[in-house]
Amino acid sequence: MLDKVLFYFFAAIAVASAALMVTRRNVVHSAIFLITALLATAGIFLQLRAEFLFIVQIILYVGGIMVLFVFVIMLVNLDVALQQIQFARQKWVALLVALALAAQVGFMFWTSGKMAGQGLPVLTAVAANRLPANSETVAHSLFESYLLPFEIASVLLLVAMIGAVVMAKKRT
Amino acid sequence: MMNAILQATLEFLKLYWVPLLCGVAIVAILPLIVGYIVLVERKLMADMQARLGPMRVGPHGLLQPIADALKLLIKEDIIPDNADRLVFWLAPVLSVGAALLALAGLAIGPAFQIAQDINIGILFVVGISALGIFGIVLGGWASNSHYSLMGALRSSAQLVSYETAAGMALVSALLFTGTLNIKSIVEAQNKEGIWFVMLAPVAFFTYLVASIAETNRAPFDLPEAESELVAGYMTEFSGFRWSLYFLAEYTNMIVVASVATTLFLGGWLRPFASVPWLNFLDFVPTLLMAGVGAYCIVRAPKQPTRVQQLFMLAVAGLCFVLGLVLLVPVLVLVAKPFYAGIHGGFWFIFKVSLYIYFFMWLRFTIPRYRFDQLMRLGWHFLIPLSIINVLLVGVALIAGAYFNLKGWGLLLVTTPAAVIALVVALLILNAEKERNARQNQTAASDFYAG
Amino acid sequence: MGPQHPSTHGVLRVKLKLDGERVTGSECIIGYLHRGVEKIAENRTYQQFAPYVDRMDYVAAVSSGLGYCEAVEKLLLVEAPPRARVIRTILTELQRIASHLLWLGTHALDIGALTPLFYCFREREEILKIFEKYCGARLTTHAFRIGGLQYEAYDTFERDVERFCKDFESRILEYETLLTQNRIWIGRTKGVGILTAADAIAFGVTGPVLRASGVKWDIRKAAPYAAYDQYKFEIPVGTIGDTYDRYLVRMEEMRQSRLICLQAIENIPAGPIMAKVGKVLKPPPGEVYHAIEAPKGEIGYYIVSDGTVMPYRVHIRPPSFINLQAFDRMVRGHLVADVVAIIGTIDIVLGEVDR
Amino acid sequence: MADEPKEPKPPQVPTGDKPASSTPGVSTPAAKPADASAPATPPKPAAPAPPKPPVVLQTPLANEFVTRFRAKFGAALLEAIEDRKQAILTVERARLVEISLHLRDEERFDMLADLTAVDWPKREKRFDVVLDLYSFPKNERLRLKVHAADAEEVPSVVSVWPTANWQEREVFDMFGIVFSGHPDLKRILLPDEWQGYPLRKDYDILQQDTAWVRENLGIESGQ
Repeated sequence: MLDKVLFYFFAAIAVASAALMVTRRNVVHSAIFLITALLATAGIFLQLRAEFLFIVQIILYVGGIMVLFVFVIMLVNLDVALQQIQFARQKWVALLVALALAAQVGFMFWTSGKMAGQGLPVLTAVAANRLPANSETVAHSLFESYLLPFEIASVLLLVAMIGAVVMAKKRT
Repeated sequence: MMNAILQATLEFLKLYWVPLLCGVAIVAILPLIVGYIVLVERKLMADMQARLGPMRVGPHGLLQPIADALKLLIKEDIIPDNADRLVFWLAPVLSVGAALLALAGLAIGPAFQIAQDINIGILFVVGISALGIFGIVLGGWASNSHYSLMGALRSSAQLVSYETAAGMALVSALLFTGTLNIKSIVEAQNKEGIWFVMLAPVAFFTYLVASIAETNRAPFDLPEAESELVAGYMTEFSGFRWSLYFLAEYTNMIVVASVATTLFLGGWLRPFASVPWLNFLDFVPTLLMAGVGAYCIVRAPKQPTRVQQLFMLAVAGLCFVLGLVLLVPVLVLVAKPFYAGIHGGFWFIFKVSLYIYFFMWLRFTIPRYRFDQLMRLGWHFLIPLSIINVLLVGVALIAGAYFNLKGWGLLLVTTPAAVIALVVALLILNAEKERNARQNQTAASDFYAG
Repeated sequence: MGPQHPSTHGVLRVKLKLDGERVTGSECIIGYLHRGVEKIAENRTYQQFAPYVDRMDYVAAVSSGLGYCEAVEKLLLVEAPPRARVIRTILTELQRIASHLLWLGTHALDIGALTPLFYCFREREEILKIFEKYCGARLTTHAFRIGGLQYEAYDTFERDVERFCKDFESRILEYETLLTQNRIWIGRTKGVGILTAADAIAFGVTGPVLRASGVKWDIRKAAPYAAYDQYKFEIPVGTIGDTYDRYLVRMEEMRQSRLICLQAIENIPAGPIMAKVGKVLKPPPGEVYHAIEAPKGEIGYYIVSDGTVMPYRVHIRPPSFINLQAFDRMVRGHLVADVVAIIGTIDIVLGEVDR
Repeated sequence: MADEPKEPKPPQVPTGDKPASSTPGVSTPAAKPADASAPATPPKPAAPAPPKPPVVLQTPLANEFVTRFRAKFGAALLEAIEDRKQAILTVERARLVEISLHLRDEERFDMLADLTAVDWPKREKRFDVVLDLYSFPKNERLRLKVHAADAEEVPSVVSVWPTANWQEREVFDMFGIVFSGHPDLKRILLPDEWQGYPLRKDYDILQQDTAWVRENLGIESGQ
């Protein structure tokens, strides 16, 4: 019972802040709402007993990327950003894409209703103590079964970082 | 719908009423604790500067924190015009919230831990305290004065760059424990019989420096003290709002100190916990308390007014009661199970206060870094050193496992690792000197990357 | 940085031209504390003007007083008796230590070290007590009179000065342990605000700032006045003339001053403390320029007398005013954080800059 | 000038109509006359007479430095006197910069200690611009004097000694003497819009810039 309530609570916050984020005129407000959206998704991870993902989501997204976002917002002088009209001219194209997306999601819900099982498939999380400690499982899968992709990804990231530094160096 | 929520809360309460209670207790007591930490800091500072410090409010200024708190509550709360109200209100709350939340993950004693057995313990604490940055940046931005914005950006740049160094230092300590769960970390140190500070001294040193920078204190308290930034991001906040930031800073200090104690100084373990013939150390807490009580009694008659004498006697009484409480589990067998909780708590608090004492000691003696020196120290010295240290500790561990050394035996392997790390540190330092000499310091260096 | 700034040692407004964090140019706007001392001098008799001299450099009042009295004595072709000259030397050297202590405390505070300030003020308090016992005032003492001294040295004068000098040695070591070897202090001061010897002379800079740039010149040795020719002491000299050298030079100067005081107390000659100078002073017409070594540099008095009771013209050459000119040269290319350290290292007192 | 102990001064018979001061210069410190019975108020000399009435202490300077200087500049050197053992050269205004360069390079007077001015309203060339020079190698001081009338410009020596910059600005601020060739000649101590030059003798000490006071402080008058 508790899981259901928690899930709905976090989901509501996530959706609301996502909507608010898009509609805000003030850039910093939308950044704050983005942070709340990310925290809400972290909450959902926690509710599903995936605490490693929960903390990684917080450290990575909120603690890392969002700080960068806010930095950039601060450094770029804000009043210029405010004057530009928020919504680009292709309003209609955006509406079309949104409708298509909504149709697809609706279809997905509709068919899942058909399958065995009842209505909205809300995963009821397994009680914490029976789950294997998930940092270990994540570590095992990451470094044992998928070691090679992990290494490739890290090299890729390294290259991206060096590229960024080189580009920055030229400018100063 | 309504009864679903009602039922859910009932279920929630049944399951988690103990940590909830501890949480409420901590949040209630913390401002008082922080107040007295500030008092101790002012007294220490005065003592080191050949003066007396606050003496007027209560005997020896003991009631000063309460007076400060009241003053801050009553003080007029100014909001700069056309400041962003929402963010102006949110920023300090975010800062304090992050700090208090991080406190939840910590274990004061074996029994006393709010988030009981989350197995990402240390990571949880570090991750949540990283949220504090938003409090600072948004605070700086909301008071929309150019100077506080600059101060906010500088302090957050400092926080971000020193977090990496702190993270890497923790990683090299975690190599020994093999798990993130706080309780098992301390058990590992107990089983090994040796604290990790001996095994990874360089990691402890980098963590120490990084944590000072992370809480914006001592030689790194640049944003507030910078002469033209006046008080950095805190300038526009006044009254209670400002004290929230203050509370966040000191809670961060406690959080950082307790992470260091849990990971490096053996959490709530009595020094040489597993060495049987050193058990007389159990009496140290009681003797300490008795000593403090006796000192209060000696000082009591000297107090100017009657009420202050009574107050001093009350403090003395409190110390004696504490001494007794610490004595009972050691002697009386029936109270054995409480032994771990009470003594553990004492030793933990003792180590945390030693760590904080060192923070304060630094603050009074050494001058302040310039911002670019500070960033250069962070990026050019601390981060490479801590990364290399992680490698070296890893290699040491493999060697240790190979020769299957245990406990103190591990020292044979980790000390050479530490020595190599120091050599590397020196290499980095004089590489730094040559680069400076070549550059003769006039090249513009990018401040945010350092 | 506006006039009401915590670390500009008084009412000094500095306009900084910045390129990002770096200072490319600076302009000092002064005059906030201008009291027109020189105009007042033309309407006061010689004795009446003496207290004004203390109000200019209120941190080193005794030495500016000594400069003025000796200048007028030169005008009158009068010589203060030996006993007066020795006591004057002791008090001026104590004032030099006090002025350097105040400089050290505020300079360290600007750069962030909180404790030295209190240590320095503890010693400075001892010196001010001696001044108070001698002439009743602590800061603007007006201790000397034209022709000698007003007050006889109080009976425990030698013992007080000796006690102070005895334990001052260990106190200087205390400051040195706190600062000299401190890596952060060195980081903040080494190579900051460099002034080459040629620039120093070109800008007419004098005192510790000049000596730190490597020019070995001290009026106490070049043109000994009062009783300086009777004592042995060294003149500390720096090498590259950065903030760290100036710090070392001033610390060494405090030690030398202490030695002078110790030598002086041994034999304070007996005899009168006042030369034969009448109540009304009418110096023969003419002019004189007399300069002495104040803690901040050469303070010079150019007095023109037309034979009447009041001086016709008194011009004071203030060391801080002229040293401040070198500020623009020293601050170029440094960061905003260094500006505070550079203002501190020139050791200016705005009362003297604005007169 | 090293103050060697005072040797008795040859009393110089004062010319001019003023009674000499009754007792000769001081011979030993103790024997100073009780009160300096200098003439009460020296009568203002007539215009053509040398600016200051000759007094027992000012003797014409005749050492080899002056002869060398006279050989080089001749007419430019108007007067060389020694007052209380301090050498004073009065030079011609126009050639001040040339003389300063010479003094700094050949005679090695490498520091300008002080630059100030004195106002003698009675004389037609009312201002004395006074430069105090000091030479580190020779450990000697020298005072240069230049006479300037009210509206006349004095060539600025900032090119020779940069320290003169602020000092000339202060003299301009206080006396109104314009220094030609000065990088940015404007008031240094007084507010920029201040009228009048305070240190002039005709500027009464109580007089103030009433316009400035009324406008800034909004009161009629400061007194």
